[in-house]
Amino acid sequence: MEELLQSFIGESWLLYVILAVPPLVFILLYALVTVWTEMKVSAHMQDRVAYMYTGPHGLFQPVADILKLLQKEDTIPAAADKTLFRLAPFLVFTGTYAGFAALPFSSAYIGSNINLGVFYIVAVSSIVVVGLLMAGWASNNKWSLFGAMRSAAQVISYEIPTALALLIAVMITGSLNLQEVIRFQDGGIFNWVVFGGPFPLLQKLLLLPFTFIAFLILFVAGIAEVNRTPFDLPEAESELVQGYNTEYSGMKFAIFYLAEYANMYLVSAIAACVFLGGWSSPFGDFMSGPLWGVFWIVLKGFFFVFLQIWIRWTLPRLRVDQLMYTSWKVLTPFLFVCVFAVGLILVL
Amino acid sequence: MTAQEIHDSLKAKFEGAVVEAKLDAPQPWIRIDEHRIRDVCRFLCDEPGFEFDYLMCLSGVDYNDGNLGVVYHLSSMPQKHKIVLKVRCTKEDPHVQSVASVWGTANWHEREAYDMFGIVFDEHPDLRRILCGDDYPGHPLRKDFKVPEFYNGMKVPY
Amino acid sequence: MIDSKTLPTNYVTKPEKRATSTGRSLRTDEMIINMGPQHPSTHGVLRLEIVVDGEIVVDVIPHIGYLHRCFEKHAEHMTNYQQVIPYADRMDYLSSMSNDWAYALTVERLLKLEVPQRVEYIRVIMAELQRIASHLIAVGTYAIDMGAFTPFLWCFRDRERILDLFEMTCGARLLYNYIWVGGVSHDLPAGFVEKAKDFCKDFRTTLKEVHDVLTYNEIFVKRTANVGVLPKDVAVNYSCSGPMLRGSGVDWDLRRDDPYGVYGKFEWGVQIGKGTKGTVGDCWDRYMVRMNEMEESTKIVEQAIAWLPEGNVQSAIPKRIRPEAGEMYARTESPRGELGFYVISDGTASPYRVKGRAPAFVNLSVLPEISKGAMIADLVAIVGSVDIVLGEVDR
Amino acid sequence: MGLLDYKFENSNILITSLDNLLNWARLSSLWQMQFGLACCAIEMMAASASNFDMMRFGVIPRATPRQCDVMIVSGTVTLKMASRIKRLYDQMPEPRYVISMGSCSNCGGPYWEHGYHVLKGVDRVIPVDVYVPGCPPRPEALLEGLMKLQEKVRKGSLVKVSA
Repeated sequence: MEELLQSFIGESWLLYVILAVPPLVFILLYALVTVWTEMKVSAHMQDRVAYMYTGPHGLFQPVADILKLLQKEDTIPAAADKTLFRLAPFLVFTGTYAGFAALPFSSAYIGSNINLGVFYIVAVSSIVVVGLLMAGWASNNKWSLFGAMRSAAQVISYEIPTALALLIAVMITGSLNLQEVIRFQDGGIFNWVVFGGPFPLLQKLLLLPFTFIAFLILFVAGIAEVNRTPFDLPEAESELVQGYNTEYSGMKFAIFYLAEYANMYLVSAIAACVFLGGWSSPFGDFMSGPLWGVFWIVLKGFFFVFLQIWIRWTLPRLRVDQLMYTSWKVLTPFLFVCVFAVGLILVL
Repeated sequence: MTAQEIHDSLKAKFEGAVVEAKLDAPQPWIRIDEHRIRDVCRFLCDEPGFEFDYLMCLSGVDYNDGNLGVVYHLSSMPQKHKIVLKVRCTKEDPHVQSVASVWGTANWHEREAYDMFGIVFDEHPDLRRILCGDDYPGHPLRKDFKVPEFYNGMKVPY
Repeated sequence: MIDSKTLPTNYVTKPEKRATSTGRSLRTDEMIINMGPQHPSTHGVLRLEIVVDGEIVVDVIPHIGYLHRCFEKHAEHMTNYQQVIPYADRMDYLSSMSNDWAYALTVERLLKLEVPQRVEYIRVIMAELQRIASHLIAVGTYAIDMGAFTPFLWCFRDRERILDLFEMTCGARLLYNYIWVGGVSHDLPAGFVEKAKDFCKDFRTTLKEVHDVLTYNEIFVKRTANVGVLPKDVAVNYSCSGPMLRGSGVDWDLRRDDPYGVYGKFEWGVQIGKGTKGTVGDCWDRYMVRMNEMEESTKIVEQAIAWLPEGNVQSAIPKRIRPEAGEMYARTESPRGELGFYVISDGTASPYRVKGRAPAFVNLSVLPEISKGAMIADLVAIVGSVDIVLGEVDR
Repeated sequence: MGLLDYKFENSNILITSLDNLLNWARLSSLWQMQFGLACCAIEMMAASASNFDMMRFGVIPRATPRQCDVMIVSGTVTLKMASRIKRLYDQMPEPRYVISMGSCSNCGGPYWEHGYHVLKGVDRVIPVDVYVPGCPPRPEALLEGLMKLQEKVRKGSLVKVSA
């Protein structure tokens, strides 16, 4: 797509603007769909129906929510640090949106096809932490501060298992470029890294337990990174009111909300890319191509978003020390073993 | 143990502390000197045979004759017997010994009695108002209590 | 929410009255946070002044009275003993039937009145159904405190069936004014017995569902076991009662140990905490006692329905009761624990003094004892496991 | 009151359709403050639980006043609580609405006469849009009150109303 556009408008800033738009459009559309889906899915788990009166089955509810939030007064607490308070939501969203830049949507479209794609995403998503800390501190509210401290500790702790799990996929595929990683897994469901990658059968079988564990851990750490139940401590409603966004109203809050949902998709899509073949079709050449690629990656991404929703409405919440325990004493050691074993198998 | 036995032992043990008693009432009660109530309670709580380990209720009462009172309903889990203790104090000098050191639960009950009746419990660990605001005028459950017209700028009567 | 700095100084406890953390080489300051009166996990308008050292709770000072509705003053001003019952209803609004019964029982004892057998059975059925309804809310809101939303809605769904039963009996969903001094206001309507039987049958499925999704959930166990341990002696010293006391392993239930009504005739067991997942007296034990009690209550309801005698539902008493001068303290086992009323009569038609001994008030007073050294998340778990109803705490 | 409310001098087709759209958004997304006071709070919870499911109308409980549109004062307001309610109301961003649920918050309810510590009606401290009578009101009654509020929101306008 980049080459195609380049042939039309040449090497100008307009090219990059146009390239940057699709993820933003996608995030907005996706957030509308997911907000509605989340409420409906949770409602049906709880013997309810949820939204009913805005359009058929409340389909336009997210639109109404956004329009309403647009009209809300934009309050800034008198004692808040006003600059940081204003900046924080945008920083959080920027961190998430920047992550989308290196996320392939199809074999033909990726925001920026950089060589260090995986590394870049891991690095850039840490900006979110700065935003959250900023939000918590600037609000001048004790609950917000608690939420911010918790989220900083949490996101940083879970970055390590995430990175290690990604490392396993990188070791197997031999590239940090997400397009390369996906191409490596092309050719059907059994070539996916989660099933051991396109290796001879024996090596596949040896790799399989480790890649599978790594995939599960990546998914769990992903949930933790986006602060959702059972890891939703930073905004634990029953403990910290709303955590870091307690003092935010109107559109600023909406941006936090949007970033959270975008993050959900980001972690799901990364897991899909590195372990489940990204945009490649599970049936080999059947239903494959640039447009089918979009379909597959979105489908895979949504499947994990759905799983996150399912988990959220089922499980209780962990405590802060248990959260740290899970990361440092369970997930990380497991992954070290996996990394070692995968390396050994690949060398042999 | 019957109320009569409890009454007799208290009389023997604490000379002059038992002021009055009504042992033939449906729930027999013994009136104790308000300045010796803690020792009596400590004795009733710890002494084998009595073991009144459970303070069911502690209520303040305004007798409307210039006297306030505190009523202690005690029961014993191991012995399964009950007794009611009472103390009285005047409205001018409403001082009663605190029993919060004997039963932990008395702490809040006494704070409530202080809040509602203005009975001051001596040596209470933390005697503050509990239900009404700290700046609420008067003690509402006294029979001569008049509802304030305004409280913090809010009109109180309907 | 409300910053302590902007409130009058007397709203915050003086430093010398608070416990402090000691033995730190690095000098750190403690932070005072107000939890409530508007906070999602305070179950109403409780305000907790928390002194925290990081996430560790150093001290908790409960501030109550935000729902002080002057029950005792109203009771003194009523022109009739029966008129107090609606106010007793509103004391513990989650278990109005039990409150009505406790008050009616006190006045009946003051009058030395025996009520008809059918009334006794109806009261037992109502009180036990109420216990189930109340525990369902306790369990449901506890699930919310732990971050699980779904069990809460399941509990509410099944509570509605009990409310339907109450509604067909007396027309109200929440505050019933059903149990009167000397009887009950109406007889059971046609179809009540069948519907109650159906409910008892189906209810065990709900319990199993909640057990599956919550009770034995590893995260839930981790959050509640060994948290907020209330030792036996502290529980007794603080006069805790109900599931709070039984969760600490004290085998004490007023329905059996200080019998009233016709509880002696039924076959059921007192549930106590056994420390299955942690220490005896932790939050999980208290939660489990409630779950088990719901099952026992179902048994009692089934038996009471099966043996329900025919007869009158009101004893012949004058419209204006005038008990002879005297006083009475009677206690019953409400869902939250020992609910007692202390009524002084001066021989007139209105009570001279009514004091409600509210179990939640007493149970809450032990909170500072058991939550020191816990984390903020644990504090939420502990407050939830106490199962307070602020209407009753503040009266 | 929103940012644009009553800011335009003349009414025309554009403004009226924008009116309709914005009012529709407001009334179908009334986020409620998760804030219970007394008995009525239980009925409020029942109204948001499975059997009545207030979320059908787009009502989501939020824990912080900053993100709420409607405050349901559910229960007896005591003198000690009144200042807090005022503060919470002040913390809510415009446009904000208040539903007074139950007799107690309407006028003191059963505590009107001897309630020395009860505020006789929450409208003595904050403005109320809809009163729902009952002690406690059934969840259906609360839903009715909510629909009344929606009707009220629907009548809002961007056009200046001449006095």
